[in-house]
Amino acid sequence: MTEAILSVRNLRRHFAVRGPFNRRIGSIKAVDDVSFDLMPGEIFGLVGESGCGKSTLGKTIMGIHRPNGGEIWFGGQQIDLLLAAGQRAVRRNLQYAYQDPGASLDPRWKIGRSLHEPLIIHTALDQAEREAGIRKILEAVGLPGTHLDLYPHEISGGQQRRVGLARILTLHPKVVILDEPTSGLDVSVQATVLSLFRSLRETFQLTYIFISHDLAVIRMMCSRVAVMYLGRIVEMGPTDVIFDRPQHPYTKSLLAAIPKIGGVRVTRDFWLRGEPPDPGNLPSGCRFRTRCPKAVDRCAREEPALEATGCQSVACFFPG
Amino acid sequence: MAWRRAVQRFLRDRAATLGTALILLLIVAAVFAPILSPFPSDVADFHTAHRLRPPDSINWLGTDRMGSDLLSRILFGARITIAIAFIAVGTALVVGVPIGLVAGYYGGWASNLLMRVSDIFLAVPQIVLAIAIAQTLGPSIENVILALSITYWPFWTRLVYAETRSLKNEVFVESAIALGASPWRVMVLHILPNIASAIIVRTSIGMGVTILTAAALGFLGLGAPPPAPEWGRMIAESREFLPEAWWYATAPGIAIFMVVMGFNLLGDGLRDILDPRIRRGIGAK
Amino acid sequence: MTTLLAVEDLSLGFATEAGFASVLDRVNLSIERGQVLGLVGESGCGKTTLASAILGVLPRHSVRIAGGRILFQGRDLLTAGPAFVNQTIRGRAITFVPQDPFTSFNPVFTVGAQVMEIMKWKSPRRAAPDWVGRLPAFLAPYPSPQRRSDREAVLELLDAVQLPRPAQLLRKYPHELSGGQRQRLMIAMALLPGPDLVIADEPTTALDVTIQAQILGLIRRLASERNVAVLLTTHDLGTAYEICDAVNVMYAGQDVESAPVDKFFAAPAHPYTTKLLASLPRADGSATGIPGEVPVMIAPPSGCRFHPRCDRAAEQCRTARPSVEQLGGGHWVRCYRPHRAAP
Amino acid sequence: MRRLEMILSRLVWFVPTLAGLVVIVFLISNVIPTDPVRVALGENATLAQVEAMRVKLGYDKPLAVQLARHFRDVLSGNLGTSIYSQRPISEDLAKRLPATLELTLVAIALSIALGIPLGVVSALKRNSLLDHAVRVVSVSGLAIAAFWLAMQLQFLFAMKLGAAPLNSRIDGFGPEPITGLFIVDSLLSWDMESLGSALSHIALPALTLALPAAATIVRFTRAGVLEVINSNYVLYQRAMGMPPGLVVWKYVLRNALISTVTQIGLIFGVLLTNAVVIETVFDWPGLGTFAVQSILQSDHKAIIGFTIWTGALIVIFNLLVDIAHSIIDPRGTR
Amino acid sequence: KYVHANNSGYDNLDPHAIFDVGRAASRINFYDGLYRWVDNPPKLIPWLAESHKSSADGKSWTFNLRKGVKFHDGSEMTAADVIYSIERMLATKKGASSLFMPIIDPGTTKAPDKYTVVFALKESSAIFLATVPEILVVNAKLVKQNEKDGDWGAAWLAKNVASTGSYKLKRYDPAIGFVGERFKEHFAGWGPKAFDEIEFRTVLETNTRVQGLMKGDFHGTDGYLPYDQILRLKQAKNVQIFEQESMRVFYFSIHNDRPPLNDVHFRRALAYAFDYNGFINDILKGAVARNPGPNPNNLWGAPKDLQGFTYDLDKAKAELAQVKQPLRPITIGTLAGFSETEQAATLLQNAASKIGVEVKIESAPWQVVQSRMQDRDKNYDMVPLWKSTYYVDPNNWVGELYGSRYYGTRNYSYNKDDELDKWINDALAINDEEKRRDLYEKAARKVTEQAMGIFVYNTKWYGPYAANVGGIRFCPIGSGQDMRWAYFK
Ligand SMILES: Nc1ncnc2c1ncn2[C@@H]1O[C@H](COP(=O)(O)OP(=O)(O)OP(=O)(O)O)[C@@H](O)[C@H]1O
Ligand SMILES: Nc1ncnc2c1ncn2[C@@H]1O[C@H](COP(=O)(O)OP(=O)(O)OP(=O)(O)O)[C@@H](O)[C@H]1O
Ligand SMILES: [Mg+2]
Ligand SMILES: [Mg+2]
Repeated sequence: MTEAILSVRNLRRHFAVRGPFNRRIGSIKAVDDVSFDLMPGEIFGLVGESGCGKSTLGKTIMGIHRPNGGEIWFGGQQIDLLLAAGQRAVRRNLQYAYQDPGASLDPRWKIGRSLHEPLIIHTALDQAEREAGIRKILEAVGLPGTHLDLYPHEISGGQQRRVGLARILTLHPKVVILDEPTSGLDVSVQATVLSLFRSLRETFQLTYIFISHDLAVIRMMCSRVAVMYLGRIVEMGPTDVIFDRPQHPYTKSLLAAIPKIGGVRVTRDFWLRGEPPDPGNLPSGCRFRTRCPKAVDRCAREEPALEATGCQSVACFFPG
Repeated sequence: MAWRRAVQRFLRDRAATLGTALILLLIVAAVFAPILSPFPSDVADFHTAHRLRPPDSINWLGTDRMGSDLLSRILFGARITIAIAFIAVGTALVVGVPIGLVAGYYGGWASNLLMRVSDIFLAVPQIVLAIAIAQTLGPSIENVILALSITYWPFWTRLVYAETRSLKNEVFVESAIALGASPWRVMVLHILPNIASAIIVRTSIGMGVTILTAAALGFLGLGAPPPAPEWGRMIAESREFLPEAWWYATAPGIAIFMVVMGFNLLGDGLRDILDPRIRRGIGAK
Repeated sequence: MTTLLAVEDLSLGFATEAGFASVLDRVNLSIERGQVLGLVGESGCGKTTLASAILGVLPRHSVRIAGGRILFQGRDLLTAGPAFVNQTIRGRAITFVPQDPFTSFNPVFTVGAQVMEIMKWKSPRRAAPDWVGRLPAFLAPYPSPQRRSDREAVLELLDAVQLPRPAQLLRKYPHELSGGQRQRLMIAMALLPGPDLVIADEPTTALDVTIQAQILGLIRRLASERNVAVLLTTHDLGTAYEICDAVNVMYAGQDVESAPVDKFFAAPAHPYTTKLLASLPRADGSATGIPGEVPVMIAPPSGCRFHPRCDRAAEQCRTARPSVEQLGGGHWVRCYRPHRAAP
Repeated sequence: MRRLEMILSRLVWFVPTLAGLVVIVFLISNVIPTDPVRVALGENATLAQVEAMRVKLGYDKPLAVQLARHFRDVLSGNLGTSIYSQRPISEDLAKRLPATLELTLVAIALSIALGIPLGVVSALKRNSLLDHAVRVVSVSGLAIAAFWLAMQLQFLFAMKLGAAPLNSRIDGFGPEPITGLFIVDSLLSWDMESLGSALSHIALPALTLALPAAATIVRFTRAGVLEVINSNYVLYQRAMGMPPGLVVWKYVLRNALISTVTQIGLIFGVLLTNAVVIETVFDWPGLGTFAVQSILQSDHKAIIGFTIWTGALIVIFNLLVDIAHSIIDPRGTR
Repeated sequence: KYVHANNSGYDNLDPHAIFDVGRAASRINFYDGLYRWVDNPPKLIPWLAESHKSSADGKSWTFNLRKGVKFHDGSEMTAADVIYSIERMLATKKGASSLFMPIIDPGTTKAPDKYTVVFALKESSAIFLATVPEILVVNAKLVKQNEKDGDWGAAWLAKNVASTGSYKLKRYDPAIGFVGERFKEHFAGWGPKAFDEIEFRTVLETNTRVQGLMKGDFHGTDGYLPYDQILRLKQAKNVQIFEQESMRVFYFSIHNDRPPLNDVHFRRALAYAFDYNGFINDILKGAVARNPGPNPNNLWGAPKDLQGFTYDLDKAKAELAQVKQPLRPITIGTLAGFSETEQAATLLQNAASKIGVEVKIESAPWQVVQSRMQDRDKNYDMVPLWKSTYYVDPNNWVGELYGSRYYGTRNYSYNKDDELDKWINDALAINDEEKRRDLYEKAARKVTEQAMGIFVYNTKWYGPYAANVGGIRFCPIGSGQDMRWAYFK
């Protein structure tokens, strides 16, 4: 078995909810005790409903948020303890593509300048060398060189996404965390963007963490997938296995909810009731029990741990 | 290209153009006061026999209580107004903006404390503190400028602090940090340019406010000492002649009005042009 | 079945800073009583504009209606008096479920107040005396018998949309509700006046899949129970497949194809429709996408607006827009060279 | 509950803010060059007397000690005696507070009554003649020097037309003091003569103060309405065929007012600023004239007292604004 | 009811705490002294005292009090009250007490009987009688009842009146003014039409006073309005203006003890650089009379043939050429709210700049200017101001302004001139008016010739009153605000 390029152990990230007087009146457990390994070259999918902590997980790995607990190992180095200088070196190899690429570009900078920036920060290349590098990347993501002189708001959403990617790829990172890279795109554009991700992975030998709430996209893109629910991974395993034989009731309901064109109409008898509880005020025990058809007393008392059964791990007392 | 479009938009904005025209008028008046004024020596020279003459073909705006030509005095007064507004606001900017930027970027208890202090400054009307300081130092233009700067910097600190805080949560700033950019780089190259428009807009309006405050100080007798042709002081002088010499108060009052109006219009126009929210709204396809 | 709503050759556009944007180009659409019609198209193709045009709430100062009719029960809403439309059609016969439940409630009033305000004016039981019309609207009284029966109807319907503890819910502010709850409320509010037609503008795009499934099921069930027609706009073909009886596809302000739902997915005729379906992600990893970009409405391509991106495009596609070609069984297409299902 | 906590936390901030204010003002006022003791003792004091008084008032102590003592006094509500008028400063301030309150409250009421409807109408009729007129007037309103406007109004209404009194607060001594607000008092004691006199006296200064304030309110209301009028919830109500007047004056307005209400807190500060000068012009016996007088007389303690009271006033007013804000906008604290 | 608009605030009613012209009305209408000044030229008439005797050495003064004089509370005024009053003045050391502190020691004033008071002066004082009207008598018993912490009733008397005076206090608000109600039992009796009530209201703004007078809201106001306003008032039908020559000398006080102002040539240069005619004839429209020396022209002690300075820049330059010390900018302090002082200062500033002397002008309220003037080091170089009448004697002018005994109290010139000092002290010690006149004339000449101040004019009093007011008795002391003689026609 190959060595994991990125390992996350019992990662925790809580946000304080503050009331008047700046008093801490609770916390949102956005990421709570999450562990997984990322293998080189794979596309690791992360799915879950909105607010379940996918972005927070990604950003905590990146060091944008400080973890409240746990460890992050990258290339044999524990990176959550690094100081600013060390982090910068890590960042060359670990990059984060924002959910909204338009917003991740400085609205007052031309595209070209934004693309130069990572090279200015991390390398000593001169203007011409940088320009050459950028044009190569730009070509790779399929953008005309004329776009370098435009402002972010002057190009379309799909193009902004490409620019965001180009900006990240200039540094030739090893791992890229793609946060909802296709949300808000029309299917026709989404299809082209997705194939771009694939070809870039080939070209640059990238490893992706692919965050999305769209199961169809995950299924198409990822080799392995983790399902998150309210800050926890409830099920993890190879994509085919998860999609064919989901073990956790939440995964099942997710799969049941996506319309399947040509298949039976799921809305006729969709069985999941209710909505996710308030993340600031989680139920005791298993977080899913308030909506789970299988829930019993034990689920309210104990929190099930993520346990491996074969290649698949599930956090449920009654899997299957 | 975007820049040229901004200029075009600016020229199309009637209010901003008018505002610029008024400010240019002020600057021209200040720079060329000795050439433009019909009686340049009247700034300090008196003709007691000609006092309180209504506007006529010689004294276009009439004469004051010492018989000096009001038009000449108002033109020279523009110099004082410019000096006060530009230096006071400039100093406050130079002090307030970096403080606000750094405090907003780093946060923490020190900047909280700083913000509290500026809150306290802002809790009292600027003019009250300014009066106290101006009185402390004695009336002179320099001291008015000093008083206004001392009381005005917290305003900028506040503004820049708040803008910086909110920008720090913007994705593009976060992404620059994630990219590994140094704090200095983020502050100067990403945050500052993005709050520049807010600062420019508020500066323009702040100029107007400062001119009004300075005039109020002059009015209360705390501004430039006589015979300086400071507009607020001229209005104060005119008070006792109000019923007989209507022109006496009218001329400096309108001068103040036009200049402040100029800065306000310019500020409004700039806001429409520079405010990224509005521009995004219109620029989006 | 009788035609409830028919849009005929509707063309309109907006005056913008950059020029005139022709957003709808001779669009046709018809809904029968009790039918759920899906209006499908990519972002910016004019779905919301069409829905707003039917509701008559396009921004008055910039919209330019170039031609066409909107017939509701035989009456042209474009020429009917605005007061008449406002009082008897809008909110009564035609109601509305907005796209974004998060911003469509007024944040500073309780949801109860907002529901009851709708009922005060739009309740089927409303019988306003003559003089009320002459008062300023915010002084108009709300007779308490009507209020009481309205309130009962509201509670009943909230129950029907599966909102737990409706009475408490009504006392809450919008921000205290989840997106799903808000959208259920919106649906309830759309049904309370007892409409003939509900226009639902992407009612589930802002919601998670599990919630989306619940809401779609709800719409479908209530529509058929109450025999209400629904015009549902969406860019998600899956959604359309789930609950629609028929689907109408738009591209860049032009209608391109319309078919009963089964035929639509089984035998799409227009090249755009087929490409759209092929763009859906599939487990095998093949999704083709459509190269090129959606045209700008200010200077749209002539003829069929899809022709720059169409691999079947011919010269005539560039010059004139194809007319409606009936393919039978309620299936029509606007294309010179449609895909024809193998007989 | 939330609201109560918000109010409490505001109240807690009150203390350090005022304490900071005390320090800043103390420092500023302590470097004033004129000798307060001399002023206090008047023309005839000998050097020995001056020294004695200096010791008695504590001006001989180091600044820090003076500051500490000053704190103690302020905490006990004692602002000291004015060295010029020889009366307790809190007494002087309390006497003058109602005048300023009455003036500023009337001005605020006036500016709201003027500003909000104009702002709404001007937003609804965007780019109409009325809208342009309102905008020109409101931009102008912010550019006029308050004292100059005051003088021009005096000139026109008091001197030329004789329609209003030139200045002061009332003819004679006014109604029996109950609240100190003449309008309220004369209503309470049903003294119509005083009421008329009070109203006619307050008209010009209140108008002078109200105009710039109304200009601000117009601008914010207009901007607020424009922002809200295109929001989804307004679109929704229109799509549901709700009466347009109702939508505007009930639903749009309340949202548009949120930013306006926040502004009113700032406006109050501006009003007090202008009041300092305008009270002087109109000889209005309020805190403003008191401040100008005491500052010109280098009356340290009076300046400190005034500043503390003004600061407190503004903080309290902002608290009220926050409460109003939390009522209009239930979405929790800012 | 008579309503008077006053140009300064009545923030204290204590007769022994205040002694300025602006607040004369509360002292003079509420309180009585042993004697009283009336009319112009001023006459001293018996008031609470009926007569007096002084010893040959001029040190012992015996006053015989009027009998049966009632306080407002009905009790009788006796010698004990007079003694309490003078002791109170000496103890509280405010107001007019500075006139008495140098010559009377506490506890030395005696009452041989109920109606006799004997003052024992430390030295002979020629001006004592002229200052006796300032010993205003308070109701000793009543004040003692209201004493707090040995404050001699200061807090109480600030807001209350305890006297025999012409009017009883009816209402008082420091921010507004006071209303007095006629004290019917006043010993001096009343004319048939005397006002039942007088109201003195603080109206700081000149325009308002003028406007109010023209509208009929006020019946009188102060008599030293800017002349432009007088001209305005003269047009009004319902206003009459009483014109009287006053004793209020406008001059520039000069700090004589500071280089280069300690050089007579420099001072003379400045004296030649003031445009007397422009100021008096153009700015003041000839409403005042040139007064070349320190003493008012209309008082004895002012040399009739005194030649003052004239506006002559050539002479000014010539004088300046003789100045040996280095020149420096001169600071003039002006009185905020008194625009005449500012105009005079700017006029001098303008001319001075023509002879090469830079002048800076600072404006401040009277209290601040005064407190600085009283400090030799903090004093301005020059201050234009008026010297008003506190008592009618040349000592009030040339004596107080240039006698070294008044350094820091009323002498702001800090001049050193032993000869002058001797003349002034001598004149205080003798009672022979002829000799005194001689001394004062010599002093006035010297002061003028040495340009120890720049003397400009003597004010005229233009008392503006409603046309229906009669019986105004103007006296330079009290400025025509002694209302007991006045009535509505
Ligand atoms: N900076 C923050 N401060 C406080 N709470 C936060 C912060 N960032 C995220 N949260 C909270 O943490 C939870 C997880 O948020 P996160 O953005 O990670 O979810 P997500 O799965 O990415 O959702 P989405 O699909 O909407 O992007 C949410 O409840 C969110 O409100
Ligand atoms: N008021 C308006 N002024 C100018 N252009 C407008 C206006 N409203 C809509 N448009 C333009 O009309 C086109 C269609 O917009 P519309 O909102 O109807 O699309 P949509 O199909 O609803 O898209 P989405 O799926 O994103 O909601 C867009 O190009 C839009 O920019
Ligand atoms: Mg996210
Ligand atoms: Mg839409």
